[in-house]
Amino acid sequence: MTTAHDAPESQGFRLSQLIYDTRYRSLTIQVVVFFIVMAFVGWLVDNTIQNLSALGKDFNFSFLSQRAGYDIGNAIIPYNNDMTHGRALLVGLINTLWISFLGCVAATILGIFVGVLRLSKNWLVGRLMTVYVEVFRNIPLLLWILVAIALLTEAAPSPNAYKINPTTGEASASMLFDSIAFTNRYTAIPSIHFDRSLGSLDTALAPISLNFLAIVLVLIASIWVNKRVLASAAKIQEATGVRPTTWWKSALILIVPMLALLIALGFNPDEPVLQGFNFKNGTNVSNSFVPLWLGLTLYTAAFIAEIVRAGILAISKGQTEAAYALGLRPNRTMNLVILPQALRVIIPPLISQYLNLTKNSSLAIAVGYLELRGTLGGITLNQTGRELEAISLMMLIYLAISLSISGAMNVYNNRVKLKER
Amino acid sequence: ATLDDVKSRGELICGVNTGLVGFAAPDANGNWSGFDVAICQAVAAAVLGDASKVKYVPTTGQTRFTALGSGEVDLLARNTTWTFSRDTDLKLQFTATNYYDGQGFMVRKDSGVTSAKELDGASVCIQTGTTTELNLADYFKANNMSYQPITVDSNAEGEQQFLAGACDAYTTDASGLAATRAAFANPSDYVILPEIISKEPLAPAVRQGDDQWTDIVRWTVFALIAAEEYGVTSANIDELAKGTDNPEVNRLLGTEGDLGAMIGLDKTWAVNAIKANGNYGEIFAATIGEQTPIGLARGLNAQWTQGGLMYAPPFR
Amino acid sequence: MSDTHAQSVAYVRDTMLDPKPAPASQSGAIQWLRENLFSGWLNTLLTILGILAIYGFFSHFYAWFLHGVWNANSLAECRQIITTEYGDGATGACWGVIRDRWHQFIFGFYPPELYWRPILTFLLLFAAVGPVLFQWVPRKLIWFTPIYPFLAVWLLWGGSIWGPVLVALGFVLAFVVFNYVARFGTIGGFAAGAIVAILFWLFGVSPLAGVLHAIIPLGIEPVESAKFGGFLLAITLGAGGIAMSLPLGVILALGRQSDMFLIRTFSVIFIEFIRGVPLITLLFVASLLLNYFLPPGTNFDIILRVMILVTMFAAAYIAEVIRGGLAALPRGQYEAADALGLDYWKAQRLIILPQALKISIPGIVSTFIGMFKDTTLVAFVGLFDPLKGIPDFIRADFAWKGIYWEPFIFVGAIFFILNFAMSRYSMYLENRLKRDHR
Amino acid sequence: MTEPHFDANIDRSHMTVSDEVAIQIENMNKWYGQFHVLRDIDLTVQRGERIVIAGPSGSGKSTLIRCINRLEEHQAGKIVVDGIELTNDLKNIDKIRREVGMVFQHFNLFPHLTILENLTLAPIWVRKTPKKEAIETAMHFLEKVKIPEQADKYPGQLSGGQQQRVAIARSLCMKPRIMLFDEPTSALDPEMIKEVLDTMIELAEEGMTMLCVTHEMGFAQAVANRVIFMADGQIVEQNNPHDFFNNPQSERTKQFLSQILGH
Amino acid sequence: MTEPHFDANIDRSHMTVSDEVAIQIENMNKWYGQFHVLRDIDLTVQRGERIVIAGPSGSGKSTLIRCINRLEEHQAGKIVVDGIELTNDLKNIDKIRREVGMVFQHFNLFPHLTILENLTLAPIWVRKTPKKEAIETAMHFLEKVKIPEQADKYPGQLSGGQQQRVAIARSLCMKPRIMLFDEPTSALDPEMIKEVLDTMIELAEEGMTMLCVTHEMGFAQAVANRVIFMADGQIVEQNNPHDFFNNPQSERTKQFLSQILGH
Ligand SMILES: Nc1ncnc2c1ncn2[C@@H]1O[C@H](COP(=O)(O)OP(=O)(O)OP(=O)(O)O)[C@@H](O)[C@H]1O
Ligand SMILES: Nc1ncnc2c1ncn2[C@@H]1O[C@H](COP(=O)(O)OP(=O)(O)OP(=O)(O)O)[C@@H](O)[C@H]1O
Ligand SMILES: [Mg+2]
Ligand SMILES: [Mg+2]
Repeated sequence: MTTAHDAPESQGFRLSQLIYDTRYRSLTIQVVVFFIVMAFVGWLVDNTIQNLSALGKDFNFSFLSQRAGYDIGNAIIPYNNDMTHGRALLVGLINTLWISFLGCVAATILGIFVGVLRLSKNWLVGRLMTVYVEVFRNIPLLLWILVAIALLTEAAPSPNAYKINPTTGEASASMLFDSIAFTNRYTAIPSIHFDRSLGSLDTALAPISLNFLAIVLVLIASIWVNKRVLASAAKIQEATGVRPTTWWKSALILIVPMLALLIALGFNPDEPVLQGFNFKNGTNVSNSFVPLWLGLTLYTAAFIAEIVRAGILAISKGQTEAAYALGLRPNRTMNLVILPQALRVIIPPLISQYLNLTKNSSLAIAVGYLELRGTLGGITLNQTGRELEAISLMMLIYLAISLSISGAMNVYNNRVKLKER
Repeated sequence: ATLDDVKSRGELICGVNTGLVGFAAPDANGNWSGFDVAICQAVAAAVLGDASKVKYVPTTGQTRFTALGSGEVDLLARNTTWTFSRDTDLKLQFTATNYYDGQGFMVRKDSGVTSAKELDGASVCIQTGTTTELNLADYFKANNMSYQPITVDSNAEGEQQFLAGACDAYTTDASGLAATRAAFANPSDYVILPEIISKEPLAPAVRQGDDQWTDIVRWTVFALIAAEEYGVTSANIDELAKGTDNPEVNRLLGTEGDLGAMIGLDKTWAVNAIKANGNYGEIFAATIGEQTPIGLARGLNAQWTQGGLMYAPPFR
Repeated sequence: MSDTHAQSVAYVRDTMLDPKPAPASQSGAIQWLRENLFSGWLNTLLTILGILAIYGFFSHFYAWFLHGVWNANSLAECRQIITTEYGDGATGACWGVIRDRWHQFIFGFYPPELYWRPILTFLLLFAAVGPVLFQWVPRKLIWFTPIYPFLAVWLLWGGSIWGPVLVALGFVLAFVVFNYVARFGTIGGFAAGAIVAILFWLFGVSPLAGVLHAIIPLGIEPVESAKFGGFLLAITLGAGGIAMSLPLGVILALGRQSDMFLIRTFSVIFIEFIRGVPLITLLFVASLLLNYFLPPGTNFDIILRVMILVTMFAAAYIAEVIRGGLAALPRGQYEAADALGLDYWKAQRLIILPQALKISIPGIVSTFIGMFKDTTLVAFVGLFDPLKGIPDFIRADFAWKGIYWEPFIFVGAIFFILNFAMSRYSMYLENRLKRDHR
Repeated sequence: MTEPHFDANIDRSHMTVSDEVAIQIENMNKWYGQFHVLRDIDLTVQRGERIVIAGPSGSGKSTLIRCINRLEEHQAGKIVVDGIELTNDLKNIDKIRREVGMVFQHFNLFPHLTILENLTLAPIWVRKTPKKEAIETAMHFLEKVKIPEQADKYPGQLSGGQQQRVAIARSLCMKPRIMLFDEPTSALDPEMIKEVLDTMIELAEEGMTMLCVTHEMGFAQAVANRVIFMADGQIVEQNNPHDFFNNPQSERTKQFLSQILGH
Repeated sequence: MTEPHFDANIDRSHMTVSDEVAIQIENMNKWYGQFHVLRDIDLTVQRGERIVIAGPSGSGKSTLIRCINRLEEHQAGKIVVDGIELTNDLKNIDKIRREVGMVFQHFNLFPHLTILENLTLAPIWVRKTPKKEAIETAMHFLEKVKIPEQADKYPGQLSGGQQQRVAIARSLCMKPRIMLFDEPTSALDPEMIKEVLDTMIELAEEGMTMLCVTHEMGFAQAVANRVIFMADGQIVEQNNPHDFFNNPQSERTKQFLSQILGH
């Protein structure tokens, strides 16, 4: 065998290898890029330091422990103007999470509803839902929030209007279900009241209502028992093939203990009542909250509807047909075959919509609802003049929220991924 | 230095409100006018000799100090209250108070409220990012009352909410209240309560550390005030600039000595400044005075000789 | 007929049957109604609810629309007219505000005698994107696409023509240098090209422009950014942001796909950071912090600063879109390019990117729609966007104080028309791509 | 097309055809909108009979067998399966679907369930079989289609041929008396066709009543009692396989056969 | 599988094999992660030799030929192509890729370029050929593969067979001294296989050094100097085609051949 071995066998390291040798080349490039990026970052930092010192400012977060001095209209945890900016930040953060949570829940419900109706065989309803989806998706969210607040402040009656006019004997505005009143200041809804309240537990962060705790515990317990019942039904089905009817058991288990607890606590909803100029007794949800929540919900629901529709359409007709051919009834087919598959398609984009909604909640700026951007990134920033600190802290918090949501999404995706070859 | 920047740019960049009728607001064609705007124009006239060489940068309560600190604007003429911490901690330099204001409340007449002390439990509309926010908290606390703050982002929004009845009271500087009320369809349906709960000296602000520029703005404002005191108006200034027998007026108008040179400006700097929109009194009358829809009385802002606080140090 | 006995089933049809029309119950309008609106109690209920909803909507707003007034110069005048025409208590839309101020909704404070410039720019935009987006536009026109951005900047902001020309020249210079140096190594070529261009822009452009302008004073009246507002501002920000973010997005997408750890990490950090925070915080960075990050004394106007942040924002999203496009390409394309001896950059430029970008166009259009909607947020840093900035400003006027719905409807309708058209177009593109792809 | 060769001379004596009627179709018509897909179909299938349906694309073969288990509704005529007439009565439809198994061209396995779960789903929920029993049956049929070791994998992890065999097993788990096949091999790679056809032949040998739409002529010759040729929504010709292939009568049939066996 | 039949007795006397070495592989090993794909491969290819590589799926055939133009990196041993050793040096890799053409199973034409642009792309950008010359060469090779009239179409408009011929022409435009083929016909419909194989035979007759992974045994018999059988990442047997097919030595080979030629 002839050896065609005249390639120069070079030993040792030559400089040109840095560029031409695949092993070192990428290293070279990375080192160069690293230095460029670091130099750029360094340049920014250096500029910042220079600018700060020119202005005689420094970079520190001690303002967070100073007295805030301003009030927050819709704090969920106890807050007053003697507390610190740090506390105000926390109030804002909790408000952000709270509006995002309520927005996500409502948008999901509405979105599923619209998405399913859009698929309905009813031509008219299908068209109406299409109009809804297209109109809300193609117009900026800000407009919907502004419209919502204008609607509440311009079109809703003042609390006065709910007063019964002595001459005519009726009020010019009437409450929804006799318990919800939209007014141009707030939406009055019933609040929860316990005659035999358990009191509350004081923690550093916020007092936790023991009533609430008891309700949650009972709820968890009855869900757990219900699960056991379902599991035993499944066992019986495994053994005999016939599944015992469980719905009434489930209903009993879920409802009776809760009812008992509520009666024991002396639960009664406090209907808002007009007293003097304003509604009392109930909870008055401020008009900065409702429009923001409405806008976020309506806007995001349009996107969710599309996701739901696409998810269901993505499950091929063949799956339904195969299930039918096996003798499965339509509702079983939906539960056992279509939904488990559709959910896998739906949930990832759904979660990224949740993420968008959370980020969009920063539009609270348009209605003066004080969430994270309103407290830390608004009043605190303004009163202390610490824009660098406040804004970077705010961005980091948003980033942390986003990353944890998308981390949860990745975990979920990996769990339900269809096995492929 | 700022003076050189302005000169080489040929234009003064002035930070103003996003729109507060009477103080600074663009008209239908986008031309700005108002009390604060007049100050900008006077400074531009003093420095550049041309009152129209101003670029207006609308700033919100949030962005105004950054805009000044970062050099985006040369001068902040935007009803900004002179406070200790702003002067020191925010590294601003307040030049001279051009309007003595105080925070007040406005309510609907038919609500029957006649004093701020009756506002216990009221919803109060308030602009975020202002000192009024802190004053409000302090006031209610001191009087042991509660209130529901309804935060709004701009005066326009506050108006909207108040008009719609979303809040029982609207609070901001009394001048702002008057301006707002003036813009209502039925101003007489609303009353401004007598209580003034804070001192709000409003002053144009500049960056700390540029003393020459501070002096220019400060003395331009004083020149306007002094002009009123000495009876120099836009009508008679050309006449007076030829020389009078009042040496103070002569120094002010540059016919005697050269005060301008001491702050790096022309001899005629004050003449230009006053010519732009008239003296302090003329400006006041034209933009927010009793003859305008805003209808503010001079009150504290009268000359010291009339029992007010307007008092220009001597020009010498 | 078939014999039932399996063993003797042979059967041949001698005459073929012609198709018969379907039985009457299977066709016609009644059938359609039955199937689409009343095919069950649930369906019927839904139909009734739907009709009620439509009725409720129209009965509420019909009168308001019908009583619309165009010829009025103030809200009070509007109300006056409506009351005299339709009696006390009648409500109606006051479109007079649109007639009176439409130019501010569209152009902001741009000088009216120069409106032709933004209009021309907008029309030319179609010529520029036409060859990319529409199949019937001749491909040859593509030479106009790279020229357009410079032309647009010049037309919108005006001033001496030499600035944009020289900036464009910087690109040409970079390309020439790149071509020369790339013989010795593509990366070196990039570096040299970039350095030359940056040096030229930093130190060459403004003196040269001055000199050239002195010699040949070609220019149009300058318009400062502060005069931009309304849809002009929204479209400028949206389109400018997308256009400038494209190259950055491509680089980020390639970076994220790279097998070099550091480069991938940097790209991921950038993309995830930008995508993880609300746009509004980035706008605050533009208005409050950007000046801290730049050398002391640098100062440029807020529109430009917003544009920078908007570009970064768009770039992160575009990068993800393009990454999708890159991932959709079969591995065989990379391998074939390798096997032919093309190096990484040539393969990217000639084979991979042209295909990946084409696949990404629908995604880019969608990103643009999102961006365009988001430009309304600039109201919060004091710019005159069409949705909040301009209407707030119009309401500051005594004549139009208290007018809400008409501006909302007008601005909303324009947004809807533009975005709906674009989203339909991108759906059409998507379908076409699906068909084109073998 | 590659054709696995089957021995046409295998001993078919043990494949019995009873006199009982399994499916009876009389004068059946179906339209899609205005399009007349099935025209005056008459067909009687004895229990134990194995019928192959062939015909050009679009001739209505799939539609015909989908009508038999009511995946499609017919508009005129009568279909009686296993003594039960197909009407709009949901109960009848349920009964019939339990008796009739169907295998699709694209397998249509449930991708989110393991093979075993695919196989036991319907027995448990439709036939109310105890789970243990259902699993036993499932394993039995998995062994029959020769992939018991794949029971715990997911469909996505199997090759096409394996998936189709699972699909057959899934139908068998419901213990149907009639099996319908709609081109069960046409989505498969050539190597896999044989394994599926083998499974089907085994089924045929056990005496299952089968209707099979297929173009695998080797298979038809090997197992069919009868070949039916459809065109334009009509049954154009039917005969026993030997005569059908060697002595087609109608022009359409001849043309079709020449195309299929052509190359 | 359908096999186009080639005359195994064509005159092959003018096909020459020189003594010069085109490819030399010594003791080469490759792993994918922990998986040992190629084990101790030794192979010497003379200039002008035509080698067919066969073996069961997953045996490493593709990996072997992809190592030769460094689409995959090997981890141990030595590969010398055209006198240049394949190391990490980019310049060597560039040189070798210019000398070695490759044709893929899925053609991998560039769908956004016309046929002509596909053919001239690499000559212009890699070989720096003037455009006019590149076009001339391209047309020359398009004529050779018998589709000059398609020059201005896009790949999507061509049939599979035509696309594969374009892919061959594209490689040839770089004037390579060695051609690698990775199952060039296995993604094609049977009718098109022959047209591609014809093109390859023509190439072979011109004395191109060829390594070809294929299961087309008729082709192997017609043109190969040598057939290599791989299994489990190793070269199990090699021989001239006649002896390889008629007298296989190893058990694996026999089994494989029976499967391939089997039915
Ligand atoms: N859901 C439907 N709506 C309208 N037309 C349909 C529908 N399903 C099938 N058709 C039409 O009915 C005719 C018969 O279709 P069918 O699927 O039964 O044919 P086939 O003989 O099975 O063809 P192939 O061999 O292609 O599967 C075709 O022309 C088809 O286009
Ligand atoms: N990128 C890769 N990463 C990990 N394993 C791989 C990779 N590419 C191929 N393999 C594995 O290496 C082995 C050899 O693959 P190769 O493609 O060379 O086989 P082949 O002989 O060409 O088979 P076929 O006839 O199916 O093309 C296979 O087991 C394959 O699964
Ligand atoms: Mg069919
Ligand atoms: Mg291979």
